[in-house]
Amino acid sequence: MRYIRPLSIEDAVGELAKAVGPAAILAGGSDLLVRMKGGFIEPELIVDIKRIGGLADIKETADGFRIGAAVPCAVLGENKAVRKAWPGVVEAANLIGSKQVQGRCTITGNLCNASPAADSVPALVAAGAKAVVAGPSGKRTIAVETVPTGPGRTSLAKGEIIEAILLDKRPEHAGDAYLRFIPRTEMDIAVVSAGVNLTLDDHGAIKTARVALGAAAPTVLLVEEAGQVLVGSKLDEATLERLAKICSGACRPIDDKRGTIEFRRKVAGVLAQRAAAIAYKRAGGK
Amino acid sequence: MNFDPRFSGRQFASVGTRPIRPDGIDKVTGRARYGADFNMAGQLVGRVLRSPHAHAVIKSIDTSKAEKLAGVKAVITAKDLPDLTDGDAAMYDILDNCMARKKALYDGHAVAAVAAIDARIARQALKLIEVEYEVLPHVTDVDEAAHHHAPLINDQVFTEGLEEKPAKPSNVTKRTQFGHGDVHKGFAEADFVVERSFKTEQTHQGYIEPHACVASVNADGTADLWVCTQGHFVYRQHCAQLLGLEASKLRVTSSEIGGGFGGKTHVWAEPVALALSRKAGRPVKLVMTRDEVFRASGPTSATSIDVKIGAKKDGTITAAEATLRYSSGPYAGSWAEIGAMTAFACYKLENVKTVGYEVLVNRPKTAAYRAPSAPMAAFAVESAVDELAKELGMDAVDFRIKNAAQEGTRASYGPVYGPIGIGPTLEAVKHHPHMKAPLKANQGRGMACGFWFNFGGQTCTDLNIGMDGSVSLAVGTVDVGGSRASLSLVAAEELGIDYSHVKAIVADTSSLGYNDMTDGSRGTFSSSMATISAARNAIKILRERAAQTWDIPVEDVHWEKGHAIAKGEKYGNLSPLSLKEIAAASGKTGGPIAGHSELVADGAGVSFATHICDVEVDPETGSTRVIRYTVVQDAGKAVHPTYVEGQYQGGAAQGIGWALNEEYIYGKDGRLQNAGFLDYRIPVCSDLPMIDTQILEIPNPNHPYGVRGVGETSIVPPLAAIANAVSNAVGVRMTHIPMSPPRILAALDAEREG
Amino acid sequence: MAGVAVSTTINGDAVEYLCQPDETLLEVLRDRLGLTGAKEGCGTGDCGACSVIVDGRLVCSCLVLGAEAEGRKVETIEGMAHGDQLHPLQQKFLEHAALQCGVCTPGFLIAAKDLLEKNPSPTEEEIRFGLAGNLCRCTGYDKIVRAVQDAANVMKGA
Amino acid sequence: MVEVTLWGSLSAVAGGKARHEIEAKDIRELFRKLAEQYPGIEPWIDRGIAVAIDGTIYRDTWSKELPEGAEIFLLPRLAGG
Repeated sequence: MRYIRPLSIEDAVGELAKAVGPAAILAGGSDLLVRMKGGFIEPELIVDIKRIGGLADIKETADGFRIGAAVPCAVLGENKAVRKAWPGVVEAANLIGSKQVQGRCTITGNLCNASPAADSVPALVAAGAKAVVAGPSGKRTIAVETVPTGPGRTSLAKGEIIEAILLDKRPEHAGDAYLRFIPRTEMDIAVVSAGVNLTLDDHGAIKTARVALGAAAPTVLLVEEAGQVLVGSKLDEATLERLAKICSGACRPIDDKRGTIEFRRKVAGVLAQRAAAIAYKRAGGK
Repeated sequence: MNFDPRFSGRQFASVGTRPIRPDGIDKVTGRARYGADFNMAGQLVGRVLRSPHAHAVIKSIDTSKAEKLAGVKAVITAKDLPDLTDGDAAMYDILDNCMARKKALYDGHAVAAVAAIDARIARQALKLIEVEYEVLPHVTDVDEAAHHHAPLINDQVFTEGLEEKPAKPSNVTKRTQFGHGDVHKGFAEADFVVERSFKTEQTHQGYIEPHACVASVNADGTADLWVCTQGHFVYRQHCAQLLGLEASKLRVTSSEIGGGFGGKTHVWAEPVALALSRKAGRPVKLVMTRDEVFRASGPTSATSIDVKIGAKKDGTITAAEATLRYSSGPYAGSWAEIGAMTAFACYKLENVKTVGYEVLVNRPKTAAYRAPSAPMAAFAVESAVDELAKELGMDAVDFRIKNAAQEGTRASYGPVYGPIGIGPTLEAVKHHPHMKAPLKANQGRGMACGFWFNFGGQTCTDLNIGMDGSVSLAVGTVDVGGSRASLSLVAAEELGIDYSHVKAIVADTSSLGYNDMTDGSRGTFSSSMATISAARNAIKILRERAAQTWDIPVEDVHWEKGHAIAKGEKYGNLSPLSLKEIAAASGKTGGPIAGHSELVADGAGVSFATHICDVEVDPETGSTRVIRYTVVQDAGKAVHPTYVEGQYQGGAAQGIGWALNEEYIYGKDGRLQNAGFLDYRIPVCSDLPMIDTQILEIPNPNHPYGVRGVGETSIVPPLAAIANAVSNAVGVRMTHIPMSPPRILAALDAEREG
Repeated sequence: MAGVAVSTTINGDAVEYLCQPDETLLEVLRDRLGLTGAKEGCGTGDCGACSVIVDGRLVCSCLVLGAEAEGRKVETIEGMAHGDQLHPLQQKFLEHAALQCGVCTPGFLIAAKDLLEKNPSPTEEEIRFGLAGNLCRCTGYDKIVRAVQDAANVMKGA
Repeated sequence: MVEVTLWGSLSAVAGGKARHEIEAKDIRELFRKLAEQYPGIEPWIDRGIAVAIDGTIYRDTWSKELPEGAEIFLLPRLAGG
């Protein structure tokens, strides 16, 4: 086993591309080290990306925000500008693990770990976030929902690294929210979760909407029909009921140690309603 | 022994105060040494290979590849722990649990172990051990296991305690029965009868410190064992017996212990570590991972309990009956028996009958967990009592007060009670402001009572007085939650000196006589009794030395407030001699001054508590939050009230976790699905409110200060108190613990669908 | 497996060690440096008993590689008191009996120190959520929360 | 002469009878005489029997005297946490 700490993304990509055995990217390590400890993965090469220039920074650009792959969620949570623009994304990121884990974990890591229950991913998907991928054949920018392809699996090719997550600039009258259900108040993995991102027109009616569910299918679900049902409404009772029904219906959950199929279906709808209400209020809706 | 343990109502100077514990500084600076914090020169790392199957015959184990791996110094299997138990069935079970002999009986059962120069090599070595299993059908559910079609875990088991010996083996090892009167007659007299079935899932003690030890066996048969345990003397006995060592040559030192709650009353890894050390000829450190702790240590029983209680219109209970089935893991236990004894112990009953069945399952061997077996029985009984009160139209507290046991009541488990605290705790609850606080929508309040025995047992202390008058107190009961502070207070009280001059330590097995373990709420009860006795023995010597100094008869020397006083007018001009002065002169008056005590601290009281709890339930998600919690419990006499409160609060918190979220979840393959703190959900700080406490002091007549054990009772009422609160909040009777959100939501949906 | 040479600062002292690439900071502290104040309760970041502060961030040392400490500043429980002067949190934990078995205590103290440094006047709720990553099985948290509240008051007065 | 009551399961071994009149001055003698009368009890004594005398439970003090007229009840010897 080798541990390396490259200073450039090119070096990191190069090392990963030529690695013979299994290689792992280390940013926050809060998933990687647990998997190593449990013997689920024994990497030949660990590439620590935290000292690569720019990866530990949050940049505000003309288009929005560029959140480096090595930015811990605690740092993200302390960034006032991101928090103001994307409160739902920041809340979701700050729900991962404990304060201790917050000091290490990253939204990029959360995305690449490809757990269907990842907290930040439904919020990122609802937000329409994009991932900047660096690889042996250059860089590309992709929608975050295309990264996980199944539990623990991603669409990234050998040698590819996500170097940043991009979030758009916010228009007027926009709001997002993320809620998850856990049995305790902290520390649990989401049993089921919902992220909602809305923009309103000048009359307070919903103009655009994206709804995503977590722990409801093998990957985070973008429920387009749920977004459509919200558009044009002011989030009246009937709309909320249809939203819940669509979300519950869209679920393809499993029975496991964290919850039952019935529970996840039902609560997915409940959380979508509640998250929509919060997002609507944040967007200035009444 | 002419020690008089009877209660004498005295005024206290030290007892009842709240000083800082003697081991405190070490614990806030990181210096305190726990099981895994000790190292020896040349020490190896031990690791255990565990069965991935719930039930399988071990056909063969090939360790040759592991042995050849560079850095591996010993590999052991059951062959290296030959059966020396000589027909002692309980010890054989312990041996088999430490290292499976013929069959792996649960997911996580140890089958082999290695000692290597580091953890990486040890882990690699485990992968090189080849075990050939023949997988057998398994059963993990207590009701399924009790069924006659269930896979047999041990075909030599024929249910004990039946009128006729059964013709066929089964997984039910024992039937036990308690009670008196005639329940048929009693139910015939009842105007209202409630009959319900309940289930509770298996929980783990969940101590934060995994099991850890360092074992060192020498070629001459002497050995040392450093270990986190609730009872190092018991560990010595067990390890010595299982390894064929002479007990006195095995010195066991109890490290600081990072929580036990009954889970460290049992050897698991220690005989394995000793066997590895013996084979390797080097010290071996063996530390369980958290996964191993969950899969292969600890847990309590899963239960299935039927309760039937009848009462007259005026609220008098006429009959009470319960059938209790408790899982004991793959080895025989007596857990249902304890459940059957404690179930109705709070009540005055003319007609009562409880029957317990011990059931084998393919789960880890059940260990004690804080008032073992009582919380589940209390959950079933106190839920039914609440329901019956409702049917009668009576207030839940008043109904209990009307039927509460009191001095002279025949306990449901047999004997007649002396002075007890159930009535006073109920009265305190009735008048507690918590009971009158307003509730909001979706909130509910519940209360429940709990009972637990206290134990005494073999105890031994040494009290040595230094030349400067300071006192060192060596005790043999492990300090799990502040007992060194309490025992120092007792020594100071008895000697009449300041607490700051006493230093208590836990002595190792070679420095002190045998002590039973810290279990059964006996630590402070029994060691305080022995400490009082030791102090009185020392005072006798102090008086003799003063008498010698003054050259007067010892009968004329009294001991008061830390001083020898010559009593009588003729000694008017003799100024009192302080303990310090007598100690300073001791070299010239006969040498060191010490008091020793070896006694059986029998006569422990029984203990009662009543808890109140408010919850809020989210009807859309089934999520429950405990928003207010109050514990009222009888302590007999609170020696260090802060640590007594701590015991009350800790037990309540564990009960809350059990009631709401904690459970062992097995897959269809018989493997444990949630062997970690992520998915075995013990309460976190943000889950709980402050836990209010009220200490009652109804003196135990069999202790000089009136002390009762306080450690365990506080976990007995919470399951029921929370179940009653949730049931009151949602309007549906909850009968399955834990009341996890999916269970609550399913119960609500079932109710809505009618 | 090739060892990694690491130069770091622990409790203000320059420290150098060689560790394996997969060795955690917790293992380095405990097994190589003899700093056994941080405990391993789970090894998976779920209990907080191994909490330390790295470059001002509260982390579980079981989820940090020893190699990652290169050039960082690590604070552990062993550095919390100044000489024989206990940190106010340590003192208040003693006075309130905010520990029973004490195995979670070093982690709680480090986490509480980090909490009060970032938020000197936390509400009860902020304390409870701030310390939710530290498991205690003995106390029911009541006395821990009270000790932190009391320490916060003392520290504000100082 | 003292009257001793056995708990349910133990009485099954003692001829199905819960109450027994026995001439015994202390716990040791009580156990000896019970075992003489009902050899089936012996393994139970080995496993552990506690004796409640007027409600106070004695697990190990075999020298404890049994006062005339006292309420004596035999119980299983329990384990705690």
